[in-house]
Amino acid sequence: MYLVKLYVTHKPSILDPQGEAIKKALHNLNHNSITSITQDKYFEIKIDANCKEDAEKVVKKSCEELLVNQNMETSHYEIKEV
Amino acid sequence: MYLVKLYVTHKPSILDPQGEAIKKALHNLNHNSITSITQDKYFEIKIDANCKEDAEKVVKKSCEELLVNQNMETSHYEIKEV
Amino acid sequence: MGLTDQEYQLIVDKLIHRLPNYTEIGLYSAMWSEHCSYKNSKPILKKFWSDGSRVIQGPGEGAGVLDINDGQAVVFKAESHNHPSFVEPYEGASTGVGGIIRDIFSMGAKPVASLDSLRFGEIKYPKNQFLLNRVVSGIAGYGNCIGIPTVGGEIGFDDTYNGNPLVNVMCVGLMDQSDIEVGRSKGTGNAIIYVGAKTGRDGINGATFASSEFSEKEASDRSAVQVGDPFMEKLLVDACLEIIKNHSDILVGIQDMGAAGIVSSSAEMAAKANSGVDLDLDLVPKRENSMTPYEIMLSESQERMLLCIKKGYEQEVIDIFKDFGLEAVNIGHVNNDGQYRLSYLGKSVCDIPTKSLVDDVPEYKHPLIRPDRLVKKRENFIPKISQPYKTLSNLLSQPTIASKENVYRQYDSRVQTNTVLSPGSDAAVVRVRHTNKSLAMTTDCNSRYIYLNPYVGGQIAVAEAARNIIASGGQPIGITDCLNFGNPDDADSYYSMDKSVEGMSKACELFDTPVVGGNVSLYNETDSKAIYPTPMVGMVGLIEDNNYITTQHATKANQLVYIIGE
Amino acid sequence: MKFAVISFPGSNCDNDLYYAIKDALGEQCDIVSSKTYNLDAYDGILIPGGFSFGDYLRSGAIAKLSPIMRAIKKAADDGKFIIGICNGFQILTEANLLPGSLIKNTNMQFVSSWEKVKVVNNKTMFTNNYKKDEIIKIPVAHGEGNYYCDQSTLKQLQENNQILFTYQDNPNGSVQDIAGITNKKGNVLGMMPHPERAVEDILGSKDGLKLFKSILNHKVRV
Ligand SMILES: Nc1ncnc2c1ncn2[C@@H]1O[C@H](COP(=O)(O)OP(=O)(O)O)[C@@H](O)[C@H]1O
Repeated sequence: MYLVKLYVTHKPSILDPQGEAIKKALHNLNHNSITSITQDKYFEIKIDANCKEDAEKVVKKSCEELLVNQNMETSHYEIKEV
Repeated sequence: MYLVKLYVTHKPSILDPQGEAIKKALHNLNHNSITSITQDKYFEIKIDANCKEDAEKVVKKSCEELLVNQNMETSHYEIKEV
Repeated sequence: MGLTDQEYQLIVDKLIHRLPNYTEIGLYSAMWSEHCSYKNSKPILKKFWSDGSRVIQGPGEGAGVLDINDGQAVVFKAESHNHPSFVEPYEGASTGVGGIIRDIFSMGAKPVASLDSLRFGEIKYPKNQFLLNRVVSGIAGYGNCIGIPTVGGEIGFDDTYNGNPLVNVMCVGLMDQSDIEVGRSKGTGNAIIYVGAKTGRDGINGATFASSEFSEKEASDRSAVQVGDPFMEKLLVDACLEIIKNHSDILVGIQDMGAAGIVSSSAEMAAKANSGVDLDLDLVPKRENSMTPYEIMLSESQERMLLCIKKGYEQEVIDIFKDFGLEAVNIGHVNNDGQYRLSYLGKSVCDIPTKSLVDDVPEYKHPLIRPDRLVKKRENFIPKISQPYKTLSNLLSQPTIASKENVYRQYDSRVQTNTVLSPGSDAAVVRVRHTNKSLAMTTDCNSRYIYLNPYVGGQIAVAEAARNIIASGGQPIGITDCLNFGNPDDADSYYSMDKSVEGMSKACELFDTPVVGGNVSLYNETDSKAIYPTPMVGMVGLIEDNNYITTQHATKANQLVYIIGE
Repeated sequence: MKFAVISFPGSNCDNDLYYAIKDALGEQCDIVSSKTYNLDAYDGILIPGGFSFGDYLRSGAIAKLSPIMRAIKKAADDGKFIIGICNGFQILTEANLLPGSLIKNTNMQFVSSWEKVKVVNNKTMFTNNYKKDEIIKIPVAHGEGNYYCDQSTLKQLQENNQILFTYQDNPNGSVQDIAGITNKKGNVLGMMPHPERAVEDILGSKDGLKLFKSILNHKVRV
């Protein structure tokens, strides 16, 4: 069994209204030392594969087909056997 | 300047309809080796603080006051100077 | 960029009498694109019938305006977002909704309803399912959040849309006739105010990316996709309507930044008033560092408006916006010599006649050639039906005919609590609060009929819309349209557009429903295979007494069924 | 009686509620900005639907930090009635004025439809105008209306009769078909369906009006 930690984040040039709204709210709470905040997606995926390569293939295909919007997002992951 | 990587995740006891829906969609794409998937939030926060302790204080308060819904979510973070 | 050699020569020889710089060419090429200038479609659009006693504002402004009695008016327009929705369906569809809403409230009207008109390839292909799902969530995501009910629409599936889905949206607004606003910048010294989202590199076409100095790695990290922020737009609607209603004495003009962003809004507003503007691009709020003047001017970042405000009242307006949580900035002023001047980092980067951007665009008339397929006589097709029951149930399960509840269930159709008939009936009906009247609205087009006979097909599209309005208890009063066609250089596409417009126009005259606005989307094709010609009709009707409102459904057992007509 | 409708940036049912109270119920009503601090002038408070602060982060999360929230908490403590509808319900759970949370609908889609809703408890200030187990017709419109709470909270809700409304055909996956609950004291109501959208025949139902009338009734009786 493999555990994959997958991060899917906005490309930097994409408008992130959510991050802006959260930053403003935190500033209103007087946390002015926060200069930037982004909110993105974090997946934990368990894959029942024979080897690491197989598991990675599944992750990559899943990202392509569903989990990542190639127009707007990029991703990276860490994988380990569990 | 400190960079905080903050993970806000569902408490394990809490139903995760989103994770379920994603798992189903991935199974429909024939990725049946995926036995579980959770989607959670990942924040990157930049804090302009004098020392690590100050930055950590800001993170903890922000979580308490806004970023984490204590009923349903837990959080952990990593912090480093940048 | 997009200019032809002749166009370039025209600019050099006749309009500015020198070589344009990089920024200036960029501005011309955007403003002279079909999208902004209608240079290919203008001769056809002139054929539309736009008279009629209810017309307060015909084509030419952000949206058309019709009198609905009692000093009130209905404002409506449709717009296409086909290409962006193919590239990025959620954001493409949702920014389409955002754009058409801005057109409505910049006329001074409160948006009260939206509708859509969608075309996809056959739904059995996963790609089309994906597009449908994402487009519908995009429309829902924007409309639901901003609180404008999506009350109706239509969807069709056909293989001609496989590589080119259509996403058209229509918005309807309501206002007091005394509140009507126009997009004008006049009065030397009056201020040009920018309000709303910051300007980023959104929607600047790939060509610029290629030509600027990004490394490959950076290029894959960047994206020019426009992302909508309905929350910001909600604040904009509320704030702009507040200024229009309660501060009209200091407001000279207002317009949204649509295609070709700052340049199109500022140049059009000035050209219409025979004036010019001086803008300081250093003052434009930016999301990214080191943008070029070209990028700043052409960015299609969403949720931005441009206002012309009487000199001396800049701060007053900025404060009102601030109250609504919006950042407004004075980025320049109206001048009296008619020039369009931009400065950036203290240097002049553009100095050309404003009118040359807007009014000096060449128009192209294409030859009208009747395509072979329409010349050949064809046998009438008479279907053989041996098992009527089976044929009927097959028909009813066709995605184009089957219930669309799965789609409209995702649209908040009742917010604002005026919706009398929500999706699922013929036309949607939205009452006018505190009166006994309502508005009926519908979108329709059967593109197969238009493909087979553009003139008659155009008439049928208008007639179908009128039937839907009448069947709901309304009197049709006007239409908007979205002309979705292929490449105008292709004789078939051009001919179909010309003839279907003639057909629509003729029908409009007969129904007394003037064409008061619309939108053109050409080049809808992939691998030089064009879509069916699809001139979508968005019609509005007036129900003068709410007792006339009729639903499509049988309401009781034992009701009688009649067939009327031939 | 004087109602306050709280308007947050991004609220979009504030006018609807205002008209429901003013025109359909015929009582006094003001729309009050979420930036204000005082609600002493009002007998009760309505928190409308919409997408306060764009629903960014979590629906209702940013709204709960608004200045008005302190006044709303005070009003709740003083025993004034408070109703949160849709986004208003989400704000009240985020602010811990009501237990549980509203998470994404199980099918991940926004749902806008007429629902049949059962009045499970008609012995409250919000429901005394309904019959016990009356089925009412009332619209929903939400993407995150799936009510969720842990078992012990659910048990409390049941034992204290805090569940007022349940769906007949659960549209979002809520536990026990829950559509609306009150706090323990019974003066704070949160519900996903929109009673203000069902106050006139021309809108398709008047069943929501009885909810507001119940409040008037209650005032007359106490
Ligand atoms: N994309 C859509 N968005 C909203 N409502 C839709 C959409 N497509 C269809 N509808 C609604 O479904 C109902 C039936 O539509 P349609 O199948 O086009 O019927 P008709 O051909 O009778 O107009 C109409 O009330 C229409 O408004």
